[in-house]
Amino acid sequence: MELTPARLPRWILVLAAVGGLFVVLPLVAMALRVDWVHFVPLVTSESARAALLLSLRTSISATMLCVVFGVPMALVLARTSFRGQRILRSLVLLPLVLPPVVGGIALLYTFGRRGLLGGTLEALGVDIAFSTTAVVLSQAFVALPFLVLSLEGALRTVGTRYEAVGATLGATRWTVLRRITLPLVLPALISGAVLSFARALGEFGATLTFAGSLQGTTRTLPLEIYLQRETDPDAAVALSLILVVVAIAVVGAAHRVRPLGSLAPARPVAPALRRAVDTH
Amino acid sequence: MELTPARLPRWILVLAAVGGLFVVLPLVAMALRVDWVHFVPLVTSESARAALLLSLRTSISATMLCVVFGVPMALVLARTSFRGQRILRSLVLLPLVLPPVVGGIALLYTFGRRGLLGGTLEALGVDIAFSTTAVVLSQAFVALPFLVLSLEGALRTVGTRYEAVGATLGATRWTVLRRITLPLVLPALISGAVLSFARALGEFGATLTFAGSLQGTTRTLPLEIYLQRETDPDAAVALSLILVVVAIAVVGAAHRVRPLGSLAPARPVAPALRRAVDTH
Amino acid sequence: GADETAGSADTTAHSGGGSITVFAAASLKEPFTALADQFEDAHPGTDLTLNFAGSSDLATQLVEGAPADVLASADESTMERVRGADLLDGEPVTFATNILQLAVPPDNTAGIASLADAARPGVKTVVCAAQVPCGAAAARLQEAADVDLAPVSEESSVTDVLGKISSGEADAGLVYVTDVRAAGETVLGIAVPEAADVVNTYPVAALAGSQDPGTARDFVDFVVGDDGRAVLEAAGFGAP
Amino acid sequence: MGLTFAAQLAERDVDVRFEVATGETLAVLGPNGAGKSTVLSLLAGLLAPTSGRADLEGSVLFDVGASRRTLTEPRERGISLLAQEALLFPHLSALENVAFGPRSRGVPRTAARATALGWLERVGVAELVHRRPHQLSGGQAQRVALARALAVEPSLLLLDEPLAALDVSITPTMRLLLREVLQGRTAVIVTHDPLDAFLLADRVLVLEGGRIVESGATAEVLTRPVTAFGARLAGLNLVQGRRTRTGFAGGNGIEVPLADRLPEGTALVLAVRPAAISVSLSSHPGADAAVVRAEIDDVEHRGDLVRIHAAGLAADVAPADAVALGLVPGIAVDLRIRHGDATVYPTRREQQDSGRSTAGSGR
Amino acid sequence: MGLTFAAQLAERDVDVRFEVATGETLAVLGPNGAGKSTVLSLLAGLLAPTSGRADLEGSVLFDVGASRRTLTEPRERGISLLAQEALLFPHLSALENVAFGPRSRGVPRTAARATALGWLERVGVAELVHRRPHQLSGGQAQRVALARALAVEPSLLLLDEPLAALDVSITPTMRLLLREVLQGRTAVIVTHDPLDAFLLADRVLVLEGGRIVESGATAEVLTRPVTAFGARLAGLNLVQGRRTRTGFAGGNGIEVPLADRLPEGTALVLAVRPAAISVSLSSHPGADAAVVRAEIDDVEHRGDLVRIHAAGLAADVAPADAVALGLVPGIAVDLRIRHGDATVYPTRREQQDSGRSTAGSGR
Ligand SMILES: Nc1ncnc2c1ncn2[C@@H]1O[C@H](COP(=O)(O)OP(=O)(O)OP(=O)(O)O)[C@@H](O)[C@H]1O
Ligand SMILES: Nc1ncnc2c1ncn2[C@@H]1O[C@H](COP(=O)(O)OP(=O)(O)OP(=O)(O)O)[C@@H](O)[C@H]1O
Ligand SMILES: [Mg+2]
Ligand SMILES: [Mg+2]
Repeated sequence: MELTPARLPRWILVLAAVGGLFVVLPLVAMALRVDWVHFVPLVTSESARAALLLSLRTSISATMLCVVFGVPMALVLARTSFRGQRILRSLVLLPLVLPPVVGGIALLYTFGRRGLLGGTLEALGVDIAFSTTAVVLSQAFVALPFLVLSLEGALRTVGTRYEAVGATLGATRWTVLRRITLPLVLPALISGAVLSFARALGEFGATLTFAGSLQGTTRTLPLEIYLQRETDPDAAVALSLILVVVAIAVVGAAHRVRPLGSLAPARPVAPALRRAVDTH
Repeated sequence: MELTPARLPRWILVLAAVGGLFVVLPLVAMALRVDWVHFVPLVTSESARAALLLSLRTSISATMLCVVFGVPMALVLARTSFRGQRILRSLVLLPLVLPPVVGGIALLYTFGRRGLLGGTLEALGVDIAFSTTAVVLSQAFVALPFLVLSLEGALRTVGTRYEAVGATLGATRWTVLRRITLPLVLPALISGAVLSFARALGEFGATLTFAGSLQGTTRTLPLEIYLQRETDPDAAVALSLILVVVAIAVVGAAHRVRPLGSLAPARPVAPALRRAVDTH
Repeated sequence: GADETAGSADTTAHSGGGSITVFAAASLKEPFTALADQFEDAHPGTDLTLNFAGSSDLATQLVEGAPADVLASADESTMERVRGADLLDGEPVTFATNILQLAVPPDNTAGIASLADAARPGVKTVVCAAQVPCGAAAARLQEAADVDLAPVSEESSVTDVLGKISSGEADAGLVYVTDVRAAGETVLGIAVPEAADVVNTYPVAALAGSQDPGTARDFVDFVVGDDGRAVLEAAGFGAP
Repeated sequence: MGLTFAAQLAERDVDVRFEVATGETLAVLGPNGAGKSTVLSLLAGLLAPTSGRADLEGSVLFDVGASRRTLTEPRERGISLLAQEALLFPHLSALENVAFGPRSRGVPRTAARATALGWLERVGVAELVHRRPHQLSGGQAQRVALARALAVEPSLLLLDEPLAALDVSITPTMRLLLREVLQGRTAVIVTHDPLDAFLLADRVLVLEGGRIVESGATAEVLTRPVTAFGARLAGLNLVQGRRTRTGFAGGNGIEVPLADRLPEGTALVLAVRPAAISVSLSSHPGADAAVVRAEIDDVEHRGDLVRIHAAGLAADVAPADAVALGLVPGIAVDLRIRHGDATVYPTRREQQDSGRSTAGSGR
Repeated sequence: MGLTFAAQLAERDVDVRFEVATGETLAVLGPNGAGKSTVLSLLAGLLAPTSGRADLEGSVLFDVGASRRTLTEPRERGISLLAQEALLFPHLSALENVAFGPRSRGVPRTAARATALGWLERVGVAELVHRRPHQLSGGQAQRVALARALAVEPSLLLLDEPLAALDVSITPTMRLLLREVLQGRTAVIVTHDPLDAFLLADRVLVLEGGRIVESGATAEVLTRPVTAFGARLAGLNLVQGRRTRTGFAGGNGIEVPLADRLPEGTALVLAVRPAAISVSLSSHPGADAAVVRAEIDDVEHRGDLVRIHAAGLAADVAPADAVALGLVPGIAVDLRIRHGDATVYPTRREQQDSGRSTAGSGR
């Protein structure tokens, strides 16, 4: 059994506990204010259910978009060097720093009917704004930096030594990527995807501005919460608890995936394989 | 000169370019809409300047809070194991998934006059509501997960082997932490801090709900932008560009720090040192 | 565009039941949800979709080309922006009014009874920022009542003001009558006499880009008509 | 006093027990995967045993059993470990790597650096002080790691293959350095090179499959090995056999008369150096020599001699003779061992069973 | 055809040029930091040279100069490299690590696994197929890495210290395996063990400070070394000297008559085995021997013999004699070398200068 080599200084534990309380206490305070009698009817109301389903659907799609485009972006940032790379990396961070509402406006300026690509999209018969697609785009826009940045860091940490070994063994770029690079950073990829999913799930400002708030089409749970708050702040808090629970479930599930299977017991060689060798 | 061992498959580059455009185009669209004639007076107006200064001040304070409490939290999550650790890690993620407005409500429920700690704080003579402190707390609340999660990942990737070596060389827990663990994860720490700073800088919903909005005290740049938007969306977009520029500057500066100094040329032994050896 | 309006005009003739999208200010959520149900009942086969957001958000969306048929805004300046962009089909009609009230926490710990009390030093008063309609109204009210509030916060929406009061964080705030009513027991409303002079009006209009101008105009008429009046009055809105 | 060690680690199937007297150096030898590094990790505190106890100079290193679990922290053990992988701190220069130990033990910065520089000079890489580990060659890194382990002056020094990766021009110097450093210091060193054991260690322990199979004074184990591995280490041919009425009878047919009084059937081994076996196409057994006839399995050319493998024995012949006799795999030859060149002794079962050696007395 | 290599790498001060014929094995030896691993990295395509060109069987590996910059990608070079660090893929089992190469070259999964299993069996770790790298001991990991490098059957095989970290019981087997594998294959192997060079390589290259200092057929370099490093490799004493009128005069005073016709002043070296030097407290120079008188610098006990260091020479004496003569550091002794045991030859300057050897002819 491997030891924890150097346990942590005690005051580190104290600081961590304070930090933990800072995050946990507000959640406790929220839970304490929930009116549990009205909780069940509220969260099972048709609008709440529709919003939750929409939220899950769009967040999952947005996370997939983030993976599809974010992994290549992280690879390019970590594995190539070109003029302007530094600036590009900063730009990728920006959706993080833009107030979401402004992000939504920027998306409207780009994909809206009068936006930069509006003409092109209209010619193609695509109408994005105020559709579920717009929700997914807003969520992907704000969630992309999380995936890119956490993956890029992991790629740099892992380094290129194993990739180099793979190349000398005759692997193509694609094989190196598929069988070495990505498996090595899988933990970071998963946690980046979880971060993205969480951010997409909580996304509100950009969606409201870019996609509007139409029940069943674009009104995700955070928008539903926002509207509830107009009339009944406590109901809004109760609805938020659902978000919290969903997030905990997803994060918990993601951490259950043991990508390296490092602790799997050694299996004996499969009989078929043995035979293949014997007849060799 | 070390080679890039396996360059990337071409279609990866294509996907990365699409992803990059997805982030960059909205920014371009924003920049195109700016009415540059009115830009300078707008961004140098007193309210804009006050908001920018307040934003910088509070975001830096919030980032410092995140480092002070987030580093211990990441250490505890990565280097110890205890019952409920999994749940704690999920909980730390939650400020990310909560719509910021709800996060603000939760903070009110905790630190507000009638909140969980309200009585205690009042007894201590501390009044957080409507103060700059409240802004910093809101920003720290939403920014903390970034630092904790990116640092925890790096700590796990680095592993404990070097720490173990340090311990066998006689280093105390604190020495191991200071001279081995933290230097090894310094790049991740810096990028985590940058992420936190960016998130704090863009924070809007929680601040609005928890701290209010008063020029010079609690009205940060995102709040100013939000208000501007009520009367003049284009002005809001112009103000957002300032946020974007500030963020690019900070991120650029952070990436300029080469923590490992890995490319520093070998220096000759200092003469003083040589002498110390000779008289030994 | 204008020719689009012309083209869609004849679709009205044979539209027994169309489907329209109504953009409404977030503060109208309750009455408009009820109104939409009633309208759908009254016009079988009609399908109404509601989009709620802040008035200025709605304006931005419309200016950027959002497809909608009716706009109900919480203030006139927003409607003006949309009209300026040449997006209205006809003139806006005022369908409701609203006035400010002083809101305090239910226990009223600061002992607020009048607007002057809210201006006392040590009393934490919150109002809307001047940029938003309720803030403009609050400024006018202070002028009318000759009171100079020193707010601890100038919020960006009524909801934010209300949130500060219902949570007990602030001692008093200026919000609309309807908001006090909607908030139920979480806040206490105190009428301000001078508020009657500072009336906020809510305009509604059919939009030029509508796919179903007939139904859109029908709905506007419905809101302005007796059925609409009843629902809005129940929510605390005044008559135009 | 000194070191007493007894530990089991179930998941690696290791069960080892030994003692090292104060000032004594113990060499641990054995095949790959025998558990050598595991033993060092247990001592250094990087692994916790399933059960067992170890004491160093009277203080407990660990004591783990059904009801108790004492594990002293690594830094409080007073043990310094040179692990099999160099594991130099990647963010510190060579100098700072070596100065790390002294500084951790409270030596002021300047003094620690001076000490470090001294050690780097002794391992011959003084010119690399300001390089980072990734700028060092494999052997240079190994030398810096050695300097780092030596710089802390611990009560117990653990060295895992300290001379691996070093080139021939430096190994003699390093051996001399180690010999000096180990003088009067309690140490355990893992090595694959019997010469290291000869030159550096007072006693030797041979591990196989997580168990001790041989142990004793270095000269004893390396001149009278009882296991095949020990014989390989010593560069000897080893023939397992039994006491017959007349003497020794080996598994491969060798018979040697003996004058001792051991009971018939006693398990014996015969050791003989490859150079002492003469190879001929045919020969007559004389009174003073044993002859085994066998086919040649393999012929190895080793520069200035040729090594013949046959009947489980290795015999060295001069290249000229090999050519003259036409020695190639497959032909039958006589291997002749003069009785005087063969050493026959019991397999010392008792020692293997206890796995415990008597404490030595320092060099 | 075969391999031609000429490259400079300014930042590591390496400038090397050599050729290897198809089917030939070249051993690269040299001190730590000499640039051995650097040369292999340049060949494998993990480093780009500052300038230079290399071709393998007619296709360019790299060609870098002022105006041109061709760098073939590693995977297209047909070269397999066993690096100094094992670098097993941490997320793959031992079997998958070894199967990686064949699979990358298009072999179907089952066949690749079968090949991998075969190689793992040959390096003696077949029972560890499903272990992950972190569950392997140092030597086990090294063996898996060796299997991985061998499993790809490349046009050029590069092995960096393939037998390091292996235990004595397996190294002979591994050497035999390598000898078999290298049969008829173009290969470059880096080693610190002259026996590897003897047994595996046709030719030897000695690097020092990034330059070739010796090269030639293995037997030639290892029996007639001209550099101190070469002598250490060969286990020989080397004395630098010059041709005088009568013969050889060494730096340490040794004089040996010569019958050759070399011009006076020619730089010569004398090589003599430590066992061929006899040590006595005093002796009279005879006609057939040279004698040097010197103080003993050091006495090394090496198990069955004692090595005396004096006058820059090492001499081996029997332990009994060492005790009888009272050989301890500081006393003066006569070192006696029979003329017949000493080999004297020129330092072959021309070869060092060109750093280029003629292409061999395969084994
Ligand atoms: N982390 C691990 N988990 C499980 N088994 C391990 C682990 N590390 C090593 N082992 C196994 O434990 C046994 C002992 O390993 P150890 O490293 O002590 O061997 P060693 O004697 O040092 O060998 P080498 O000469 O190759 O360094 C080996 O069979 C090895 O496969
Ligand atoms: N990444 C690097 N950056 C700069 N210099 C380096 C780097 N790696 C190695 N060197 C230096 O280059 C020289 C050659 O190193 P190389 O690794 O080729 O030596 P080597 O002959 O393989 O030695 P060893 O026997 O120790 O493995 C050394 O002086 C080394 O310090
Ligand atoms: Mg080991
Ligand atoms: Mg090397």
